[in-house]
Amino acid sequence: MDQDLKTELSKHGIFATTFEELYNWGRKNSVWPLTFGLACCAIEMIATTMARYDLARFGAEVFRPSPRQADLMIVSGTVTKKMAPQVVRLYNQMPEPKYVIAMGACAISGGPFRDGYNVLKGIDRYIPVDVHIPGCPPRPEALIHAFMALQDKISAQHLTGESRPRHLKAELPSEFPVPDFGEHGLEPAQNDEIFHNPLKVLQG
Amino acid sequence: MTLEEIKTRLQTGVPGCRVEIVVNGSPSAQNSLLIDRRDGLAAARFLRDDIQLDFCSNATAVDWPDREKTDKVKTRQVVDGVEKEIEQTVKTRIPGYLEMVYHLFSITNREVGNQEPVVLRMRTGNRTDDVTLPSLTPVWRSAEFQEREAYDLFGVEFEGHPDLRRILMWEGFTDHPMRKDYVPPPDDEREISGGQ
Amino acid sequence: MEYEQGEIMEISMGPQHPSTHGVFRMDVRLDGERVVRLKPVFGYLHRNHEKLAEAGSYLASIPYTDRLDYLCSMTNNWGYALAVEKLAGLAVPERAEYIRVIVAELTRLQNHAGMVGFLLQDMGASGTPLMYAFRERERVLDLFETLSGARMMCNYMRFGGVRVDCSEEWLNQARKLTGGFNGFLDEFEQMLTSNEILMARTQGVGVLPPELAINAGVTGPGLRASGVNYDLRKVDRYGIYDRFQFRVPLGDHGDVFDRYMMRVLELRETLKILEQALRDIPPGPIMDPKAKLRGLRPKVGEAYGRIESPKGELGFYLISDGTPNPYRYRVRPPSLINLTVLEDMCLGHNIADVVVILGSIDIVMGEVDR
Amino acid sequence: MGKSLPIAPVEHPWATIVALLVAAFVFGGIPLSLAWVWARLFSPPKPGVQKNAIYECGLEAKGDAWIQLNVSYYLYAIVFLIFDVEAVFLLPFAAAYSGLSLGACLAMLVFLLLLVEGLIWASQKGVLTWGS
Repeated sequence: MDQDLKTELSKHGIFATTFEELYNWGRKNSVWPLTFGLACCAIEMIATTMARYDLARFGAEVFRPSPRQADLMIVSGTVTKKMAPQVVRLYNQMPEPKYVIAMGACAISGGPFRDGYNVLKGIDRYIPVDVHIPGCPPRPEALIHAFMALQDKISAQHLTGESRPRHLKAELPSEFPVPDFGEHGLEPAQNDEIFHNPLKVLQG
Repeated sequence: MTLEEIKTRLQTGVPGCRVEIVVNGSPSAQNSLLIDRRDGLAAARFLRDDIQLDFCSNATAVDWPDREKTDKVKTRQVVDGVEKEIEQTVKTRIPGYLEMVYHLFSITNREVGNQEPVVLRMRTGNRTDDVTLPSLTPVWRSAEFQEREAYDLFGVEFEGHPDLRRILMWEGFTDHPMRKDYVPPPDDEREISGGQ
Repeated sequence: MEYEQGEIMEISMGPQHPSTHGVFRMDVRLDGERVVRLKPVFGYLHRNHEKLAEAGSYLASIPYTDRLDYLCSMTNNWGYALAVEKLAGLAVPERAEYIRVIVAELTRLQNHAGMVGFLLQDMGASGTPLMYAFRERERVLDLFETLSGARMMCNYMRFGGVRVDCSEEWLNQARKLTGGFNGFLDEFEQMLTSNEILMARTQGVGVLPPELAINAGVTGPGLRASGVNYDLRKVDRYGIYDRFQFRVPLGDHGDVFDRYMMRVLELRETLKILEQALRDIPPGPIMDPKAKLRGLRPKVGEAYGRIESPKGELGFYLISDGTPNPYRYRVRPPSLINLTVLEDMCLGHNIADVVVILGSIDIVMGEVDR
Repeated sequence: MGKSLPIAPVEHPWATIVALLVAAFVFGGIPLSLAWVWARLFSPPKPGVQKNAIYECGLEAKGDAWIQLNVSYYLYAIVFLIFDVEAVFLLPFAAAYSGLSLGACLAMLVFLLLLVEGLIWASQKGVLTWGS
């Protein structure tokens, strides 16, 4: 659908859209997050939903406590090794299509607590992450920017063809193996299908 | 009421109680009472009831691994007929132990443990097999979670603790991570991030 | 209390639960709706703060103390700075002491307001009181941001003083805020305190007797709600709190309503302290000149310093062995020790009251699990 | 009389109600069926063991929710049910109250008094006090 035809028509008050755009427009403006606060970033997430920063402008102020009714998991805070199996199980229990925002340095890579013995070095070891927000804690504006980035990502999705999103492809898994508690750490230490350690990749 | 007074009252109140005062080098001058672990519980009950230290604010463990103390010793020795003074470095190995430190305050009686804590210390035999200490939870319930944390992170066994389980790490975890000689698992991030 | 033959249901108000103020888990056994047994489970946010502090220098641990009780970063800094000043024997100039009192009491303002908002949220008033509370909290966070550069993680205090001096214009903003806060409090109290639903849900719920409170080491508003007069600002008189006239509110039933009233009355006392401190803050240096920051090597020894943080008695126990890294770094977490009596308060109540009782204790998981 | 006046045929009195009913069902049914068609056409179902497991705050659910609860819950529910249904019966009585004869009032009073007597018996039995 070429853009200038569309703008031309809209000058005359005719609104033309494709079915795909309508579908994505509907989904991106009603992303329901899961009430899932881990640490300090959770307080910034709550501050974002409050009157001053008002996440409701993006249709995301409905925080659903149960994963059955949520389609976005904001991992806000340090994911410890004791909490990692619960995070992955919650992600598995969310219906497709589901997205993950890794909020804060701790969720991305362990952050300031990286060398802790009970700290998971980033949640992308076990579940795929859609948007990363750096910061410790990221400001409410940064979280709103993450929502806008997620909405751009959703509106760029195609319904058919090879570049379909994960939830429309039957062969891609909707569940990821839940790590279990070992003697000294989590077993397995990470999920190798979806986690490619950037530093190891560099070292070849 | 100074620490010496408390010590003397403790020795009279709890017969045969082995107490000594450990001097604290820092300007805070918070010296502490080192009590032998065999009569730790009796001393604690006496401190709470008689000296009215009814608020155990902080209970924590400290890990003292084995240490080598090298000190110069001047000895007189006969070296090929001539008596000379030779300086020798003597390496004495001090066996390590785990230590529990309790900071006691008093809420009801303001002239003891009012602004400065009365510090009570107990030491285990060594760091491997003889690591049991009397739990002071029956005396002060505030020590319950803190002693569980000492058990979890340092490996100090407490007899008489109502519910001795790991509090912070998961049940299947076998190490005691806060000890000085804890080696974390070969988590590949550690070498890359240059952790210790 | 004998139980009819109804079976016991075991549920876990687990790590991800809207009522648990973070990743805190309670294994609850219920006979119908009545709580029969309640075992708290911790460790889901154990970030090894003490192990990392032993690996870093004294100065490097100050940003980590912000993340202990991540609602009150200034009072955490002050607790740690006080302990190190005791360990190393440092003095703090006049103006720095005043600034410390001002920012600590501002922290108490936004913490207690937040606590009341979250308590009402636990009671079911989802959103509205929290919106009011966070509106005031945002004003205090603006002050912190202009002063220290960060909203929540201020990293502001140093051993022997504070990092940045506050300008006269900042002090005027603080005066304006404390002036307006009384209006917010009247509005809040007029909406809440005489509300019969709040009274019905909180009076007589989760009673904590004073002797059990003292023996179990409960500190802060929870202890004073049971009628025990123990406020470190009056007992230890650390900093310059002996120069200010303020009263310590005491409750007499020790139930959830008293703990709620403690926060509201303490807010009023905090405003009095702020007015006096903002009125007579002297000019002068803000750092003790001979305090070394980066290469601080305290003498071999130990020190235990404690302050009255909004949650209770926050203590830091430091052992130094002469090297720049602390040998042992221990945080006395008021939130964790206040939870010792959670089961005693919840037995016999309904499952909905457990949520309110936990909200009245006001825990923050960063401090509970460290 | 010649041609009668072109008055609208008297349609069946229930017609409007039926039309509204059909419209309601259609209005509700279209999005649901569209969603069902959409699900079959585009988004493949991905059931899984973990996904369908019982949600218990992120943990594995242990124990069973189907247990024998305390009996006072059951008694409470039954007593409520009786008096709730009684209220429903009173509604038509209240609606037609002005046009009723004495006999109808007496009949309804008998019904009411029977139930009030039942309520008194229940409270004396102690069913209404909780957990006794």
